[in-house]
Amino acid sequence: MTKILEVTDVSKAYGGVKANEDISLSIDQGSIVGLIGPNGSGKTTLFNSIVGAHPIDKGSIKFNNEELSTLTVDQISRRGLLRTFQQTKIYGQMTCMMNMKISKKLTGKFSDMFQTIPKEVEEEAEQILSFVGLYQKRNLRAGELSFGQQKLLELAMALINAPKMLILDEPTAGINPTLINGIVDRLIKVNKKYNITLFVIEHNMRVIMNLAQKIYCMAYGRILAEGKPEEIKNDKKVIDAYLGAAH
Amino acid sequence: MFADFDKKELTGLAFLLFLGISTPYLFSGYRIQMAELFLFMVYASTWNIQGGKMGYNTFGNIVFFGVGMYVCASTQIAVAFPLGEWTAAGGYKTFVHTPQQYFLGIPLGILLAGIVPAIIALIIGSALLVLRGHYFAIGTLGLGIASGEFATSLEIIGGGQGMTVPFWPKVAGLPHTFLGGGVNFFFTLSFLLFLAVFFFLRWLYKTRFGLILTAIRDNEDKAESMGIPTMHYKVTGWVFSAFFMGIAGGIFGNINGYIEPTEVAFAGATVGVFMVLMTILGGKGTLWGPIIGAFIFQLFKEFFWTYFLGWQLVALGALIIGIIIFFPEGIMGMLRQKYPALFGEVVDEEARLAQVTINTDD
Amino acid sequence: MRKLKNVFVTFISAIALTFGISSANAQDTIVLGSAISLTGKYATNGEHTQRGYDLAVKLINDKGGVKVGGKKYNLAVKYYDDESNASKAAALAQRLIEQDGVKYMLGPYGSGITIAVAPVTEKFGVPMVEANGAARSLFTKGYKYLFAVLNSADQYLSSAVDLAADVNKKAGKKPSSLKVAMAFEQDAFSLDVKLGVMERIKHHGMKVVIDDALPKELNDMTATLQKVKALKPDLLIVSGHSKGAMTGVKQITDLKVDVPLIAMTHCDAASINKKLGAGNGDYVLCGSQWHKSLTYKDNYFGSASDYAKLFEKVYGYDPPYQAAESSAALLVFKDAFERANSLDQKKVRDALAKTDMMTFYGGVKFNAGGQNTSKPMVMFQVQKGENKVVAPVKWAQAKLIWPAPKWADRK
Amino acid sequence: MILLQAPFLNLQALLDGLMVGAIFAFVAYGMALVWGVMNIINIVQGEFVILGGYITFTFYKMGLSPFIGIPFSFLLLFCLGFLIYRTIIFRVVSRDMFISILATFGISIVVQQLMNIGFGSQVETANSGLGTSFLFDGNITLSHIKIFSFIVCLLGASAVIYFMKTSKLGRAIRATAQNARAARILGVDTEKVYCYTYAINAAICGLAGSLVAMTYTLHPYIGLPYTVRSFMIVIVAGLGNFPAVLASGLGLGTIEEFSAYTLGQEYRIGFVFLMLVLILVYRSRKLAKKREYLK
Repeated sequence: MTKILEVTDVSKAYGGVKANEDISLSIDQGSIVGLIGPNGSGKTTLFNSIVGAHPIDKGSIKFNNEELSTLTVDQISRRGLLRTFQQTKIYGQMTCMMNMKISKKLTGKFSDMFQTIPKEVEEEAEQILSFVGLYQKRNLRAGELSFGQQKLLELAMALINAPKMLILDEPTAGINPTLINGIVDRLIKVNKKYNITLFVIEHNMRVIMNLAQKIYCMAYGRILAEGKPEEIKNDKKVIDAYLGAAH
Repeated sequence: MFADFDKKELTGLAFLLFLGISTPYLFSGYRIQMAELFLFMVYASTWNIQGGKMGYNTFGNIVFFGVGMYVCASTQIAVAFPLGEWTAAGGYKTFVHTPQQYFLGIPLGILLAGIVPAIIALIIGSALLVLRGHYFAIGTLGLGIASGEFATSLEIIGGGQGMTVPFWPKVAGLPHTFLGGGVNFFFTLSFLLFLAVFFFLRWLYKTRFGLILTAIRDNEDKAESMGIPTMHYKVTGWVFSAFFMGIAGGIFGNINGYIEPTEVAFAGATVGVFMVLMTILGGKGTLWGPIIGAFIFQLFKEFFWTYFLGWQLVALGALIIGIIIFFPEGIMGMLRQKYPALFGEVVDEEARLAQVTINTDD
Repeated sequence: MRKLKNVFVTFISAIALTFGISSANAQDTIVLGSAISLTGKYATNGEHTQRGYDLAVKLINDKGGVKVGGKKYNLAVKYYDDESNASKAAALAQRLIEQDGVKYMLGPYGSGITIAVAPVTEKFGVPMVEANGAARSLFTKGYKYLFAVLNSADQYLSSAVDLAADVNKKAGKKPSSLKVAMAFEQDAFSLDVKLGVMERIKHHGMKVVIDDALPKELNDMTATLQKVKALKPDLLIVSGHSKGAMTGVKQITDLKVDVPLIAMTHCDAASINKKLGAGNGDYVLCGSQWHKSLTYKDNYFGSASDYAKLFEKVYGYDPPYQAAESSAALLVFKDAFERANSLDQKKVRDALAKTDMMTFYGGVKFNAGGQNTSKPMVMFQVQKGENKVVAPVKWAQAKLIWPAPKWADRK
Repeated sequence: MILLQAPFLNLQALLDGLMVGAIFAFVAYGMALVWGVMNIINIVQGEFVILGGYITFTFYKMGLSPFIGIPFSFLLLFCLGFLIYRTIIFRVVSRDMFISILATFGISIVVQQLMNIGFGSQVETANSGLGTSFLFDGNITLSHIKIFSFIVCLLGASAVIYFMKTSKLGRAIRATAQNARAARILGVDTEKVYCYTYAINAAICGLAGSLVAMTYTLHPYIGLPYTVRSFMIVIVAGLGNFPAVLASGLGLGTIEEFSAYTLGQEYRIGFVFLMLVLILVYRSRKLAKKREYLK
């Protein structure tokens, strides 16, 4: 199994607060990996470090054996490493269709900057929209979608960009339970059909357990435990961490 | 070319074409105002690239206008005479351009008037466009006024004295109004410039570039996280604006006949703000908004000048406040609220309300 | 939506009205056009100018109007407001000529704005007699249709330099040993004043110790004045329209700057002799186009002092020279019309070029550039709150008080 | 190099700089207040100053001592601010800041023109009649009116701080500045707070204006420089940090004065604007290293 993402000894502090301390983890090509941990354990900070939203204090992040920590957000995502946000970020003023069209990966050729978006992109967008189940909504202003629908749209936008790896920040948070199963299936399909490696922050244990093949658990900015779902499920430290967080 | 125009646009365009072509003959008395109108449509439309499409409210486009004006005039003069002597305070000598010199100067000047500001935009763009929101607005405001002050103390272009633009030449044997005389000539130029800008933007907004500008307005962070090098797009957009503003400046300089740093060239407090208001009145971020806005705004201005003599600026101020308070979305914005269908959006309530249905078997 | 409709209604009516302007060119009136500063930074001087025009128009019409081809015409002026803005002035001039069919123009207020208007009138071959654009560049561009009744800006303060040289020589000081401090606003007018001054300074071989440029938004010139205090020049020259004069004198008073001779422009427009209270403006030497104590005469307004009385009666204040020269402009036009004995622009233009007349405001005779050559500038000095002419000697009401007493010795 | 020829001028420049800087700082206070609390950039700031000046001037013109005018400038501007808020500003408070810029620009045009119509475009000044004192055998000149305005500004500034810290309204204002929604939940009538904030700002400008009228000269179009300097000062100092505002205000005054000596008067304004741009760019560049931007 080739490693697609390797994080070694990454630390990030905000002022005095150490959000991440000596985080090391590695993710296999084509796998689905979960990241759990109580609130404020530094999961999102880690994601931000990986996609270059802020510089890291020390350590290295390798994606396909290429150092990321010196690159900017857009460079990284052009390398095929994409993320979705906990609070959805979409182009609210535009229709879903346009959201999709824009998200189509840039070829980097200058001339393409000034070409009208070709028909096949439109068709591809329609396929993906129907795949996530937003087809009827394609001509709505994205800002008018419900939160859950926006999450789906964000997923769709990520898909049309054809990433190698996708980092999902709480894909099921704030989505009504009836949709959750649907989303899980979608994610599994994404992983299989589009062959995209997934790295998922998730609070919903049930979801993460039957989604991920491997799970990391964070607490207080450190990796607490890693392993297969069932190992994690019965890991003393993990349970303590959560209970500890509880009171 | 007109294939993909729909009825509304065609009628609009037809109207403008009619104005542009007929003015010199039917309302020759209004050529100046009409030329100004078309130029204002250019200012507003180009401002719209930043303020409307990209969401970067700039007060700095006036810089390109002013620079273009000075560059164009200076070139026109310099092809025939040393610039310094022409502008030298008092100017003891009298200079008259021969037709050859004049018509060499015009195209050259206008070309440079486009290129130089574009280069400037390229340089300052990468420095200023890191600013966001109102900081960008303030920064560009400062830039605009600073450049005016700078021009005031620049001797070679006449400093605070300003400089006059070469006259429409007298050609032996031809009546003074050959090519319809200077006024018609420059009126036609401004009209052509407007058409150029219109079709350029119409095309640009359809391309991926146009979409990405909108994306930057809606959510720049998202755009970056989707792999779009936003800075390149922002700067390029500004370069486009600068190019056309510069040319517009060059033409206006010739129409006005006299260039002065703070009131004519770098007139941030008048032209600089008007182009913004026109765009807002018409509707930010739309192709036709600035054009409609410019049209109505100019009419109001003319109206005030004529009937509130001495109080027109009070009226204008009131108008501005009114626009800002009651038309923040502009006319197009209101139409969009009323008839989303016109803008290719779904109106049928059912689809609006339809729940997302996910069937797990496909 | 209703709002929108209202907008459109207003805007339709706007069109209707805008197109509805008909040039007020009735059969027996000659309409002169003028874009003038009714608002903006020159508004006050613009008003003086307008009143000057109006007064003359009224008088001429009362005294039988203008006789052309045996027919009697009345004069009328169509005004627009240029907001003290050069580019607007140019646009309005075009509008007056093209839309309102104005055949003859009166000048706006201010050199900068006149410079903006002149190319337009020239382009359309419309004769313009202007009374408030003094910039020399106006007369060197070879304009054929521009005539100015006033002396060009470079003459405003040049005689002040001569005066300084002269009094110093009498006091046994070589002119070449004099130190001069200057502060000029960065605009068409003041820069020309500077030109003239520099010429005289070179001629006398004086030494310029301070040469400051004043900003357009001027309300503090402490820095300049402090330098003056430090370098103790024999002559201080300030030119920055009314605000230059006002700010200058105000802060000279506050900082108690002692200079033997201070020369300025626009003293009377800023009426520094009154506004600063108890003789604070005293001993300042001012260049002026005209003064009511001059002994010029014509058979319309009578003598200069008669004009002053009349103006006082109508508008309730002493006429500044801006008003006087404006009135003179109309006398010139009338004279030209009658000599041309035609309303053809070309003929009138030629008649104007041949003008050689005397008015209450002074002689008027144009050189090739359209500049009035037969009238000198006068210098007056503020003495005990009164503007007293001190030069040229021919009209002097009082002797120049020099050197100005030190602030320490004033009470 | 004049400053070297006459070393005393350095001290002189410093003093003059501080004097004028105090007024800038005071005006900037108002702007910082409005900006911080209501998230509005008040372009009409400078016009308020000038209007305040004209009110004082009117008293002087009626033959009274201009000092009588000071409280009136303060009060009348307070009322005006109140009025303008109730009629216009309250509509743009919640909107995008750019809207507020344009709206207040519109107001400033109206105010300018009305001043022009009301007081004429002539340059005016209210002569305080205070004397002048000389230090170091006349090498240093201090006109008393400048000293007076300097002191008034400092007092006014500290009064504002004190008011903010102690009074009920002051606390409400600070709360709103921190987090308007929270304040609203806690029962603060934010509408009222906004209204008074704006009125107070106007009053501050009025007071400053009356000092300008006595120390410098007035005409209807001299407002903008004051507005822009306030920008400058607030941006350098950052919002809500009143001591810093004072400091950068005095700093700006001094720098300007020196630039006027060395570069020359005419670069004064341009210089300020240039600094504005440079500072903005510099700061955002610094943040850009952290991959953040000015907020």
